[in-house]
Amino acid sequence: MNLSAKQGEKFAHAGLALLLLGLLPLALGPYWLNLVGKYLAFSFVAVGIVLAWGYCGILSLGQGVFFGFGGYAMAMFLKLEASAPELPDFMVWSSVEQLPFWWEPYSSFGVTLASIFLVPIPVAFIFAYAIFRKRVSGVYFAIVTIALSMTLVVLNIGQQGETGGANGITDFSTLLGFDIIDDAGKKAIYWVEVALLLTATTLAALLLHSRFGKLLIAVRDREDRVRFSGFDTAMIKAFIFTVSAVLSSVGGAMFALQAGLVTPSLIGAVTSVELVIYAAVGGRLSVVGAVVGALLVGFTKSYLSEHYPETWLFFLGGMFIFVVWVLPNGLADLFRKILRVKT
Amino acid sequence: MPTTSIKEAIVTFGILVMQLFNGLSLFTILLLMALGLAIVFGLMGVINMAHGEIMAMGAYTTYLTASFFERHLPGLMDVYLFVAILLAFCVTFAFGYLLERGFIRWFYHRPLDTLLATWGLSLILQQTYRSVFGAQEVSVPLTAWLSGAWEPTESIQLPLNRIFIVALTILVTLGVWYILHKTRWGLRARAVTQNRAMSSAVGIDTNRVDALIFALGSGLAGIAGSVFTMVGSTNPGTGQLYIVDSFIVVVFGGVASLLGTAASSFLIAQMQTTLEYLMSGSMAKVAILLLVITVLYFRPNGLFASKVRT
Amino acid sequence: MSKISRRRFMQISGSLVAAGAIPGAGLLTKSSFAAEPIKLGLLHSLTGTIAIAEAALVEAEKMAIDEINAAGGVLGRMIDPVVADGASDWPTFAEKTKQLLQRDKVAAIVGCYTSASRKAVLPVLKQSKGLLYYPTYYEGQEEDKQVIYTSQEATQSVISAIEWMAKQQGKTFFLVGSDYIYPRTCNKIAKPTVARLGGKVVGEEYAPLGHTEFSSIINKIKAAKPDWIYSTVVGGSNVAFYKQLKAAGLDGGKQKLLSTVVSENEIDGIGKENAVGYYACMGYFQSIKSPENEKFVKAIKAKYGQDRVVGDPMECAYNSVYLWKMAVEKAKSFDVDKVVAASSGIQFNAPEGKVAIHKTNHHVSKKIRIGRARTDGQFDIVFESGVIEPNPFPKL
Amino acid sequence: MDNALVTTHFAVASQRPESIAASQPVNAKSTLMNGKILSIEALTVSFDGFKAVDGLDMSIDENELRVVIGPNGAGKTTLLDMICGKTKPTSGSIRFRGTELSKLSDYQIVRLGVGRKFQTPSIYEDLTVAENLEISIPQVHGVWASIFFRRTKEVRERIAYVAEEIMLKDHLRMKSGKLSHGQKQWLEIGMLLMQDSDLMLLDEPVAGMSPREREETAELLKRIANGKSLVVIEHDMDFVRSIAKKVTVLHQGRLLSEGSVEEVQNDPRVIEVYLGH
Repeated sequence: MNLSAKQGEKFAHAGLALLLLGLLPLALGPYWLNLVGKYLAFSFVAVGIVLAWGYCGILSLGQGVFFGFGGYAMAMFLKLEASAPELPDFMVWSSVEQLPFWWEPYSSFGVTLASIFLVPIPVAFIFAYAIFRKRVSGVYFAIVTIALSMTLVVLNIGQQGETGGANGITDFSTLLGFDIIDDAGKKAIYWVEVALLLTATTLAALLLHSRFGKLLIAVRDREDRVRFSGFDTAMIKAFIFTVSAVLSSVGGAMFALQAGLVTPSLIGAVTSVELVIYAAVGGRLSVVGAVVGALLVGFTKSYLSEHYPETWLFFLGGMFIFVVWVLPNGLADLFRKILRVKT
Repeated sequence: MPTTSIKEAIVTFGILVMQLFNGLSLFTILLLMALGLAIVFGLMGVINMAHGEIMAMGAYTTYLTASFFERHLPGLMDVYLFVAILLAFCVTFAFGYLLERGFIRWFYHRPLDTLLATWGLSLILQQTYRSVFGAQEVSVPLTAWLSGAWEPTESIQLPLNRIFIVALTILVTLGVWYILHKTRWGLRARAVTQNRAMSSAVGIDTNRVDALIFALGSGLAGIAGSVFTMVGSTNPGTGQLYIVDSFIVVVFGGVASLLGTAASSFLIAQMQTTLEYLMSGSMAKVAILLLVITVLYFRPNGLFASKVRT
Repeated sequence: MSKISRRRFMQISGSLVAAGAIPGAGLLTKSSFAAEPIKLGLLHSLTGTIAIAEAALVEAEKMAIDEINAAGGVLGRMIDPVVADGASDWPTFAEKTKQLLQRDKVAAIVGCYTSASRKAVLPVLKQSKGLLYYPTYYEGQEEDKQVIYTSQEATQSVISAIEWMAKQQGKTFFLVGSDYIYPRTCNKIAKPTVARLGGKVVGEEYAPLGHTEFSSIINKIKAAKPDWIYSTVVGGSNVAFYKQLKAAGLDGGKQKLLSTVVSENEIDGIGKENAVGYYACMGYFQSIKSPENEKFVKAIKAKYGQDRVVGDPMECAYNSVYLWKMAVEKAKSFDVDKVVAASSGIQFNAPEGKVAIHKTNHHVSKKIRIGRARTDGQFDIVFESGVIEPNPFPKL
Repeated sequence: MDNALVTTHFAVASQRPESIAASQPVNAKSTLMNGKILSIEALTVSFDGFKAVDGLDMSIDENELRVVIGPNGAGKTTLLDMICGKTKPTSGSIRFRGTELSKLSDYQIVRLGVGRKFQTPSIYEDLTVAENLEISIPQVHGVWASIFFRRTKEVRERIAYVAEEIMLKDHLRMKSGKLSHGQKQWLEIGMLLMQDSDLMLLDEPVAGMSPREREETAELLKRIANGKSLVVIEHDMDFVRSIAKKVTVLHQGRLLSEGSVEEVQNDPRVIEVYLGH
């Protein structure tokens, strides 16, 4: 099979849709499908990392901040629903007697949804634009984002009464009255998640094919040149960073629904680095690859730790090294080679 | 009651002195921790996420040395630490050399890939420690003459092991400075890191220099790991505790600047000890992280990056 | 658990009982393959930061299983342990619980160490009708119908400890802990207890989890000059804290310190010489003199090496397996509801002495002991309480 | 001639953003600046105390092609860096048609009509030649405008025209990383042409080129210079002679000499600097 790059990409998108809409739901039982749902939550972030890192060269090790934001927003709503009309249980233990003001909006599902999509926009944009204007880039940007995520983790754990502390927020079972723990509920969430994810991958692909997509590559490879073509590259970088932040936030919200809990570790540096690895394994230049990478790493982790609970880290570490060493552009590259897609 | 107020003043003065010493001590701990990274990352630009695990390797080497002395040379327990530090350096130096030759060098043109590959390596090393030494902590005995405190006055106690760390760090830092700036090898090393092609053209074996720089950085991590067994814990995850802090220190100071690393260690250490005394540990940590973010915002290349033509 | 969720829980468990009749019938047909082993899940962090404390529990649990199997198993069936790694990550704990319950179909799970991991597991237990034996001392504030808490909850140890400390000379206390829920809850219980006994809290400090620099906190302690330090510092921080205390001249000979989290296993990491003279408050110490304990310690050493030490959580993990076995035998069924119902009031002659599951609240009544660390890393038991009833929801 | 024709044909390119157009009405150009497109006064920059450019005064006329020469370290590249905003001057002023540049960001300076070509070819190697040129189209600098940008007939024609001009017509669909060194230099010049800059700053445009490529480049620059101002840094004196009317010599950050090629070559100070040590 000889395919042009464009055909190859269409093929990949169609394959992904087939996999998520047909193969997996048919082939997998509720246990594995729920796990797939959890991995897919990470794949939103991975798609964002492909856009920001793969195409624009921005390595953020703080994607967990937005992932955590989306996750906590959703979990706060679910927790309020689960404990209404009383206060969430962890507040009661910590002698918090009144709902903190910043919890108030999350008693409304509409506001919760809106905040998951909208709050990251100004936050990510202002943060990133300010930083990129100062030409903070590369590893310095990575360190700033890591410092930011560490700050939030420490704050979160310290404010146990208002955030759930190290325990995170757990124990919720209904969304607007629908049971989200039983198999039917999980399946419904799965469909919503897949719909959102396919929308995201399609939009991402369209974005990359636009002139803006070429600009991203241009900024990644020669930021100076782009500025000397009259572009405000800080704006371009902040924009794509914001897109990836929104994707992360949506992924976090889906994670809260799929996993049934959120914890401070989701915000932390380790999660963020792992998310970058998901994207790298799948292929940092392939939107579809990122999703497949997230699925594959997630599956590998679950499978290996189930069968080799004492030694699975050897395999996981080995896999990362292997992929980076042999397939610098991830599994997507392997597929391109197999399908003989011209690059 | 004038006597009690004088007594209290003495106590307060004592606390003040001890706090200042704490700052100094933490400064040297951070510096020792970051020194290896400053070389590997600062000079070579290699982001080695397994650096913390190399420190753990130094710590476990110390543990093994201590066990050996306890069992076979109990009479020499007083000097085991020196042997352990030396061994830790040698082991991690050799490991670093092999690692560079067999692994790191394949990634020079892809710096961010190094980050991912060494992350994988760090997982493997952690699991290796867990499989070999068990998941639990191991305890490294403290040499008798280093336990206890020096008490210049009744209200001032300065821990001997910390004084030892301060002295050792100064020695190591001066040593590194001497090697890099006063020896022929150091000149070559700096030449290679600044202009590889040119250095190669004038007959420097750049591959060998790379390997030795990386090995030196790893060896310093080994020394740090060995020394930290005196104040901290040794377990398979020990390295993870240090790695992010080390990166923050190095980047905050300005990559490729030993002076910057020293200055940033000093600043962070003073802030941390002062703030921890004034507020809760968590809030102190938050304040320091925010300071790092702010400084990097205003000085995007770190505190000590000089203005150069680009 | 708030009132509402408990009420809702009753509804759910009611429906579960109704549904339980059908699987019960299935079980009868299954029991015709009497020789088929029964699976027991062992869920702990074998990797990640908490593995330091948690990995040893699996060993004690496996040993209990081997003993039971050697004695003929449970209801004539061998126990087949299924080990799962929670990887110190709470969502992973939830995932692995699902795996154990839904795929491996284990009869019960012994597992979790941190409260956070237990909290993560609870909804899955509810959904898949699982049963968890939780073998770690913890802060209380919980009473889940599908969990049996086999170690002391905070009031059992903290109140005993503070009362004992207050009886020794001096009544000023400095509270130090890691910054998370267990230390904060313990201190919440400790403070009114100190006040009730006429003592005074002269300082309260929390270090971030994993912190290794305690010099500033130690200076604060020096400035406050407390009679007692009450420590709930956990994990690797503990090692740093003890070492730095000693280096600063506040060793066990000069400063009185009591911890409710440092067992013999922790001292192994801290170093014997750094812990000498400090106190710990636990349900179990390896140095307890009783035939049951001698047999237990001997068995552990025979199985895992003469160097191994046994701490409170290991013993509670070991007890958990037996408590489950006894409940199953009493219920004559592996069915979760029946096992839970049968658990009430069960007594086990544990290495620490008799432990009994409370009639209603799923915790155990047991004795609490205070030990002082010796040079060999063992504890001299200086105090032994009477049997203390568990009280997970104390009125403070 | 060709150039003017295409510019009108390519309607978008001739419109500057309103705000900028308002600040410098076309008819005011010559009166304000006395026919100068760029005037530099007392320009100084120092790096850690070292003065790379030191009190420099110079000016460029409309439609002038100026060559700047000087030994290594004379401050040539730094001068271009300051004009285009890459380096901020320590003191002094740079005025482009009356607008002070030293306070503006690099991309704002570009939008005013100043284009820069770097010493080593600075192109997007992962993109095709056509995409390289397309990105350089002026006036479409916003994020949203880029996302919804359509490749119209005019755009395609403009790209084709520039590609022809820089002798890369047959390579439009090639990844630009695969071009030869000389072709990369041309592509970068082509990108400036797409930008439609009025003042083009070219740093060693023929470095690494074969003699034949140099000749072609000289022709190219002469064609471009028609209706634009160029500042070219160059070492190759043959090449300088083939294009330059007026030459500026810098030495140690200062203006050493200025005039025609012959005048400069006969200036004893210049001879001293080039041969003296």
